[in-house]
Amino acid sequence: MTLVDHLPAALIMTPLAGAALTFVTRRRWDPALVMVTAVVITGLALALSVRVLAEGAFRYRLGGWGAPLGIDLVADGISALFVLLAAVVGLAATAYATSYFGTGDEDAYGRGLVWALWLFLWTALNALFLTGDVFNVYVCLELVGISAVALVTLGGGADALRAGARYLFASMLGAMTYLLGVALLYSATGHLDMATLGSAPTQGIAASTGLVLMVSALVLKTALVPVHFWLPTAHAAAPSPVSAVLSALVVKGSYYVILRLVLDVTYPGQLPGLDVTLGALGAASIVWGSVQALLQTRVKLLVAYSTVAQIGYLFVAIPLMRADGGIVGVAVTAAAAHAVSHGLAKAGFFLSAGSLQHRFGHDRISEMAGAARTTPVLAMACAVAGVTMMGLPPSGGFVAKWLLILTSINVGQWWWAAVMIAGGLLSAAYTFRLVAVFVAEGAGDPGDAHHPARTEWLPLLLASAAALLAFAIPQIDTLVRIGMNLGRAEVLP
Amino acid sequence: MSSHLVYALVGGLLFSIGTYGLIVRPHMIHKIISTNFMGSGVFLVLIGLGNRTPSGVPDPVPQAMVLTGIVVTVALTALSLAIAKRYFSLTGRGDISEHREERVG
Amino acid sequence: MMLAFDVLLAALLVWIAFGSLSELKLFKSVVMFVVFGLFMALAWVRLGAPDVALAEAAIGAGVTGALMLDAVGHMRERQQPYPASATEQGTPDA
Amino acid sequence: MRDRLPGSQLIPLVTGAGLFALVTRAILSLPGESAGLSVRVTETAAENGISNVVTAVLLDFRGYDTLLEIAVLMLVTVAVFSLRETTMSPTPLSERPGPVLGALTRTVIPVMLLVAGHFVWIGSSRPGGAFQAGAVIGAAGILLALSGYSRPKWVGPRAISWVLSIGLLVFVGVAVYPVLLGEELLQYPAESRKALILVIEALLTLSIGASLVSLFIASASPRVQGDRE
Repeated sequence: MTLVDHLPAALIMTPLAGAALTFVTRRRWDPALVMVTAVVITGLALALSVRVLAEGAFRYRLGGWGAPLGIDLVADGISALFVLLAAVVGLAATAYATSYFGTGDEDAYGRGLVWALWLFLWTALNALFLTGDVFNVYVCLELVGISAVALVTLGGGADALRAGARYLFASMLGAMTYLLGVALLYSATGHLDMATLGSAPTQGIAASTGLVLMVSALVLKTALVPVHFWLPTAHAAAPSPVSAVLSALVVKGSYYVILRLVLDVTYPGQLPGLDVTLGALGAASIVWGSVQALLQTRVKLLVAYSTVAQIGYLFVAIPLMRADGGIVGVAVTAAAAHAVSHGLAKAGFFLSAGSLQHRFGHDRISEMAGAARTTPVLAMACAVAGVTMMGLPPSGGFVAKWLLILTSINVGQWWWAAVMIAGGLLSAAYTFRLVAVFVAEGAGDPGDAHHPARTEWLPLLLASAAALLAFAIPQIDTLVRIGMNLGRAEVLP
Repeated sequence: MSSHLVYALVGGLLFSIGTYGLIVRPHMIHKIISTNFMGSGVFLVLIGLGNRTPSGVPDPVPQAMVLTGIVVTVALTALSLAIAKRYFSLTGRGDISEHREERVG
Repeated sequence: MMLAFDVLLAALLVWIAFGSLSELKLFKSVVMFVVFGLFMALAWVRLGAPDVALAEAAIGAGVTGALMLDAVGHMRERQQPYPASATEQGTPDA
Repeated sequence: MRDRLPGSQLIPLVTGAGLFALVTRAILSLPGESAGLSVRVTETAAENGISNVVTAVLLDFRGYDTLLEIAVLMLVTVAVFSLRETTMSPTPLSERPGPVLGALTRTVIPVMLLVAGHFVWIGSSRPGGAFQAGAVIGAAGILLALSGYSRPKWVGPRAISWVLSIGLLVFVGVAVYPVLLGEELLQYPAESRKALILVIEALLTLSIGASLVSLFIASASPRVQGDRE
C-alpha cells in the first residue's frame, strides 16, 4: 500500500488527534494548533478528490478484515465531494473563529474548550462522509450530534441552553430510531455493510421497516418540515461560526446518509412511496421555510429558516433521482451541486450575519438601516449569498435548480418545478427585504463594538465562491459520477 | 412463541413508551429517562433477534453493538443532565417548552 | 416454565417503565429507573448476553442512576432562590 | 398537568402506538432462524485465539467503532466541562461520610478494583472485558466521590484532561502503528495481535473509568458551599 491509500483514514485520525491535543495544550496555542490541523485536513481532502478523480473509487478496509466482517471506509465521488466541502467551509470557519473566540474573557465560550469540540465535530463529519457501514453511521451521528449540541450551548445563556436541549432531544430521538432501524435491517439481512446490503437486497417487511425507520430518523435530523422545530432556534442561538458550520455542514451529514441509503442500499421499487414522500416533505419545507424566513425580524433567524427552505430542494431531488426506475445522474449532480453551493453560501451568510450582530450589538433587521454604507463588505456578503439562495446565474444554486426543474419537466412531474420556482421567488423576497434595509438611509452601526475586522472578507469570499460555482459544475458532475452505479448515462444539457 | 421473541417484542413496546414519554413529558429529567427506555428497547430488539441462530449460540455482533450503544447512551445522558442542571440554575425551570409554564421538580 | 418466567420479567420491565414515566415526582421516577436497570441485567442474562448484563448493571443502573440522582438533588436544592427575571432571554450571541 | 390542546396528546399517542405496531409486524415477519454474521465471526475469532467472541468483535473486527466510541466519551467529558458553572475545586461532594458509608467504601472499593482487574484479564476468554471493567472502576470512583473523599490536590482538571487525552491519543497511536508497517489502520500484525489487544483493553478500562468518574465529578454539584460565584 502506498501512502495515498491511507487518505480516508488520515482524514479521520488527523482531526481526532488534534481534538485530543487541544484538550491538554495551553490555551494560547490552541488557535494555532487548530489552524494547522485545518490546513492539513484541507490538503488531505484535496488529495482525496484528486486521487478519486484520477484512479476512481476505492474502499479502505479497517483492520484489514474487509466487509462484511469488518468496517470499510468508502471513498467515491460523492464522499470525496462532501469531505472537500467540509474542508473548505471548515477552514474558513476556523480562520473566522480564531478572531471571534479570541476574546479576553477567560470564562467565555466554555473556557477555550470550543476548539476541542470543533475538531471532534470535524472528525465526526469526515467519518460520516466516509463510512460504508450502517452501524458505524450510528456512532458517527452521535458524535456529530453531541459536538453540535455542545457547540450550541457554548453561548451559555438560558436561550442557548434551551435551544441546545431541544436540539439534543431531537437528536437522541433520531439516533435511537435510526438504531432501531439498523436492528431490524441486520436481523433481516445479517449484514451491516451498505454495499453488501445493496448488492444482495433482501425482500421482506422487516428490512423495509428498518429502512423506513432509518430514513425517518435522518429526516428528523435534517430538519425537514414538519420535524424542523429544533433547527431555527438552535442555529440562531449558537455563536456565529458554529451556526455557519451547523447550517452548512451538519444538516448535510444526515442528508448524505439518506442519499447513500436511497442510492446504494434500496433497490428501485423496494419502498414505494418513500421517494415521493421525501420529495413532498421537501416541497413543504421550501414553501414553509421561505415564508417563515420572510416573516422573521432577526437576521440569524431569517438565515436559519432559509436553511430549512434550501434543504427542501435536496429532498425534491430524491424522487427525480429515481424517476426512471434506475438512477438519474443529472438529478444526483444537481443535488450535490446544491449541497455544495448552499454550504458555501450559507456559511458566508451566517458569518456575515454574526459580524453584523457584533457591529450593531443586536441582530434586529429593522434597526440595521445604513449597513451598506458603514459595513459594505458584510452587506455585500449577505447580498451575494442571497444570489445563491434565489438561484440566479452564475451561482451553483442556479445550475442546481435549473437542472432539477429541467429533469422534473423531462420526466413529466412538472409540479416539483412549480414548487421550486415559487421557492425561488420567495427567497428573492426575503433577500431583497434584507438588502433593502441595508441600503436604506440610516445611521449604520454604532462603530464602537469590539470587532474582528480582519476576518470580515471571509464571508464575502465564501458567498462569492458559491455565486461563481456554475463554472465548476462540469468538474462536480465528473466527480459525483465516479463510483456510482448509474442506470443510464446522461449528458449535461 | 420462544423467549427471545418475547423480549424483542417487549423491546418494541419499551421503545414506543419511551418515544411517547419523550414527546409528552415536559420535564427534562423525564425526557432523559424516556430516551434511556428507548435505548433499552432497541437493545432488547437487537439481542432478542440475535438469538435466532440455528446453533442456539447468540450472535455476538448485536451484543457488541449493544455494548457500544450502552456506553454512548450513558454519555448522552450525562450531557443532557449537565445541560438540564445548568438550565435549572439559570432559570429555576426544568422544562423546555415554549410556553413559560411554572413547574419544577 | 422458563417461558413463563421470561414473560413475567418482560411484563415487569414494561410495568416499571410505564410507572417511571407516569410518576410525577422526579425522585421516584429515577428510583424506578434504577430498578429497571437491575431487571434489565437479569433479562440480558436470560438472553445469553453476560457481557451486556455486566455492563448494564454497572453503567445502566449504577453510573446513570448516580448521575440522575445527583441532578434531581441539584434541582431540589435550588428550587426557590432564583427570581423570575433570570428567565428572560438575553441576546443569543452576545 | 396543564390543560393542553387535545391534538397535542393525540399525536404522540398515535406515534407511539404506530411505532409499536410497525415494529411488531416487522419482528413477527422474520424467519425463525437466522445466523447473521455469527458463524463467520466465531470461526475467524477462533483462528485468532480469542475465545470471547464479543471481545473479538469489539476490539478487532469492529475496533473502529470502539475507537469512535472512546472519542464519544472524551467528547462528552469536554462538553460537560464546558457547561460547568465554576472551575473545579477540590471540595468534597458531601460533607463527610457517615460511619456506615465510610466503612462500606473502605471495604468495597478494593474489591471493585480487584473485580475490574479480573474482568480485563479474563476478557479474552470469558464474559468481561474493558467495557465492564471500566464501568466498575467508574462506579468505584463515583462511590468514593459520594462518600466524601476529595480529590487529592494534584488531581486538578489538568491531570484529568491528560488522563483522558492520553487514553485517546494512545489508542490513535496503536491504530496508526500498523500503517507504519504497511498494513491498514487498526490491522494488528499477527504476532503482536494479542499483546496489542491487551494494551487496548487496559487503556480502554482506564479511559472508560476515568471518563465516567470525571463526568460525574465535573457535573456534580458540591453540596457544602453553594458553587455560584
